[in-house]
Amino acid sequence: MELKENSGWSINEMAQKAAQDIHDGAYVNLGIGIPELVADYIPEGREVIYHTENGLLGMGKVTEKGSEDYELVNAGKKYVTAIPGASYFHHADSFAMIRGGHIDICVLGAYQVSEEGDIANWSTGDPNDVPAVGGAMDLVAGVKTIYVITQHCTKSGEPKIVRQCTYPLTGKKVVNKIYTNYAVIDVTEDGLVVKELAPGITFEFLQQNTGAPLLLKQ
Amino acid sequence: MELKENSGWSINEMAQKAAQDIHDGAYVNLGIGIPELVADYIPEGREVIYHTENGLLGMGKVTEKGSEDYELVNAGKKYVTAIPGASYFHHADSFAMIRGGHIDICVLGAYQVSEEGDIANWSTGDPNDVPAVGGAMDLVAGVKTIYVITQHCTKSGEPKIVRQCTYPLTGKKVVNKIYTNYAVIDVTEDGLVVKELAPGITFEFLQQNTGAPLLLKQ
Amino acid sequence: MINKVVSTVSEAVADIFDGATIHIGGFGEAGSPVELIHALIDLGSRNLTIVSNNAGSGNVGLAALIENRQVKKIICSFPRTAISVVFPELYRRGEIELELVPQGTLAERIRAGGAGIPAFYTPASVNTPLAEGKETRVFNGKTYVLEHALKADFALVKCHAADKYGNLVYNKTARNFGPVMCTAAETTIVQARKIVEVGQIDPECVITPGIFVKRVVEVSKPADESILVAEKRRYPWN
Amino acid sequence: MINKVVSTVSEAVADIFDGATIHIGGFGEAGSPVELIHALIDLGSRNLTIVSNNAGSGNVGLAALIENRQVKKIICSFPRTAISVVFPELYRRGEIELELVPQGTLAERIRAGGAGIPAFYTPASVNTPLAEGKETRVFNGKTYVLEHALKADFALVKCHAADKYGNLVYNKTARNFGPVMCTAAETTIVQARKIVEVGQIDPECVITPGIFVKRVVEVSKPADESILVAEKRRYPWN
Repeated sequence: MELKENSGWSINEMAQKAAQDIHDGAYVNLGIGIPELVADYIPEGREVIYHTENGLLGMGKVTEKGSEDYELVNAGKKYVTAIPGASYFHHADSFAMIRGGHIDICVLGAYQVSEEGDIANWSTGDPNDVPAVGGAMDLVAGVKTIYVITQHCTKSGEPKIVRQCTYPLTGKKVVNKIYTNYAVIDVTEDGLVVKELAPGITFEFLQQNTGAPLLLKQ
Repeated sequence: MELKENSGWSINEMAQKAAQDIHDGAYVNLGIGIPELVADYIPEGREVIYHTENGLLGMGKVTEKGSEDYELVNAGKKYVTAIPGASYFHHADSFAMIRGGHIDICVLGAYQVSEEGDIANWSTGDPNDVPAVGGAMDLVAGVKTIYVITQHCTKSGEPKIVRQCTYPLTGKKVVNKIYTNYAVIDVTEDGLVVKELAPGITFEFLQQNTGAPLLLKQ
Repeated sequence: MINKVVSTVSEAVADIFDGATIHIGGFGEAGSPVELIHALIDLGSRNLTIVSNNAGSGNVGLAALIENRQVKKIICSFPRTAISVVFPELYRRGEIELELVPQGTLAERIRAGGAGIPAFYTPASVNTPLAEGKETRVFNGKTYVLEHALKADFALVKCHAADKYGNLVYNKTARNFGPVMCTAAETTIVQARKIVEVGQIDPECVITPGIFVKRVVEVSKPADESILVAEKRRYPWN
Repeated sequence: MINKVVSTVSEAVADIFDGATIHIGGFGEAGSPVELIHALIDLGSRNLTIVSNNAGSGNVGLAALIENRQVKKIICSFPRTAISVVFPELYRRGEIELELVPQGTLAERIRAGGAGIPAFYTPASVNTPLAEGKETRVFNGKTYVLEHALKADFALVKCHAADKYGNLVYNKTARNFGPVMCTAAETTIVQARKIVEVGQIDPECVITPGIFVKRVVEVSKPADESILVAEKRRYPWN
């Protein structure tokens, strides 16, 4: 069986899968990129409040073209809005929310995730790259539940889910759940447990494209 | 020469002496009791902003009888007012101002002050007393300049300025200047330097009533 | 849907269990959540550890909670006032524990608890009896003492206005310990003088963002502790 | 009498000396004190250590300060953006030092500097390259890294409104690092979109109390950095 990189779920479907695991009343921080799509798929009837680490609780949608406020941005420096009931605060207070365990869920992208839930998402280790970390290390260390959304493999077909991360770590034993284009995988004490397979993806194919042993949900 | 406990300057005069050493634009925290009187004697033309550690910068006068606001008190739990340009903040922020060295001057009472500027003003050490410390230790550790206003001797005639405090310390090497009913005394690297004597008080008398050696200002 | 408003103070405190550690806001009477404390007296939970700046006045509020023998230990900076009788008596008889903490250290320990900082260094109390037995360390030639975060199972806080998201604003110096205590408890319970619609609190002026608050109850005419004390009132009401 | 208002940005920054450490507010363009930075370029102080979340965009503001070779070292969390060219080039050539700090640790180190806390423990960066060589310690079974306060000689901050006492309010997410940076510098210099009369800022809503501010200058129409970048502007003005 041959599958192209984008086989299985689309990034929107991946975001939708993650959105289903966000409970009513959750305080959520969404990383830059695919994680931002999660907000579009929260099931009807659930109210979720978004935190952006640059000092806003109650972030609304991205601003419509032409009505940007240069002083109202999200962590990705996109122009956004604030919902009624929002609050602004300074950076130390914002990271007190993060570090203090007050944010329920953070959804992040990743270069690699290990079978123990280690995550690498801030540096490729390439000495020619300018290193930049932002709030990633604070988020994985402080938020109660960490979800990762990522393509299952790199563009060159290498597994991103591995026994040990080879890229520099963002945090150790912090990831709880992984949403890829092929599957939804829980990181458990017993190892990586496949909760759901994308249409057309077999367990065997998934295992072949994963750098760590997988278990099937009982 | 025999002098009664209240010989020399009155407490109002002591407060006035201290007030003269508060510069224009100073941020000042006044302890409970005699130190509170200092605010009444700031020389004309100087603007001083009062901090009270329970969360107010820009404290005004004590409230007039009948217009008390139970939610606007000072550190001594007196009902006070706020000046235009005041600000309220929480306790951690308030003590960040203190600990961070942002308050210019704190005026405190004391049981004892040592020749090195140690101060004891929170506990008599009597096991029957309920110990209570409040913000005293934070203030002496954090405020740039510490003034002490106190009667020169205890009611029983014992010196309050001593070589070593016998009461439990509030802080070590923190007092900069002492205003008593007998004299104004600087705490310096060389020892206690008498800057000014109250009318009728001789240096010899002062030394007899002080538990540490005194130097006369050059 | 998010709605943190509950109807009664008794409902608000109903899950406070025996042995709980509780942050109680207030600096003297200013900001003291008297009605929540009275509800806790009605509930009767025992063996409590209370973190609060003071130890109550007269025979109402925190003093009444202590008098009702529900408090095993108090962590505070100033348990003694001109009108406090309950705590001093029990303390002298050795029937209540006291951990005395400098006021700024108390505030910072609570803030650290809420901010995920397990410990920090402070200059306050160095070379005094309150630093005895504590680890010290020199930074840039100055000695500091290591202090640990102070979290609680519950926080009882009084504020001025709240919305159903739990956003809070306070009134003047009644703010004091409220904002840091809200951040440092598993379950933060707030009495508000009024509940307002979402959006009515200016987002620039929110002092406690709703994320820190679990329950809000409206107590529109809270008692003034000093009036109760002056009238020699006693809770349960005499 | 207290009046912290000065007339011009050049007067505001006039005492910034060679070798100074400077906190510069802003999260990207939001809150970046562009006019104060440009005044610092005019002044020409060199060998500066800059503490700021980012390293500037395009060829204006902080990027222009770096391009003008006034900056020896930058302490920040995210020096790379889609439109940053100046810092990456100098960095790759080894002509500017970088101390990379997790964003929350950066904010907390600055806050500690202002609050008289010399050091604290945080879980962020444990087991990562950014904790290498740093002291770690276990509290309640979890490992934390010791981080030190980060103070500066100067802070350059942008706010929305200020009064002559130096009380400040900010605008939306332009608040970001401003309030903590104001507390952690010997000399805090603020550009405000407007100077208002004392008493016009609600004391319940003051974000930076005046005690933390040394000088305020009105810049009523601050440049939008992203517009300057889009227009390929360059400072000194091309």
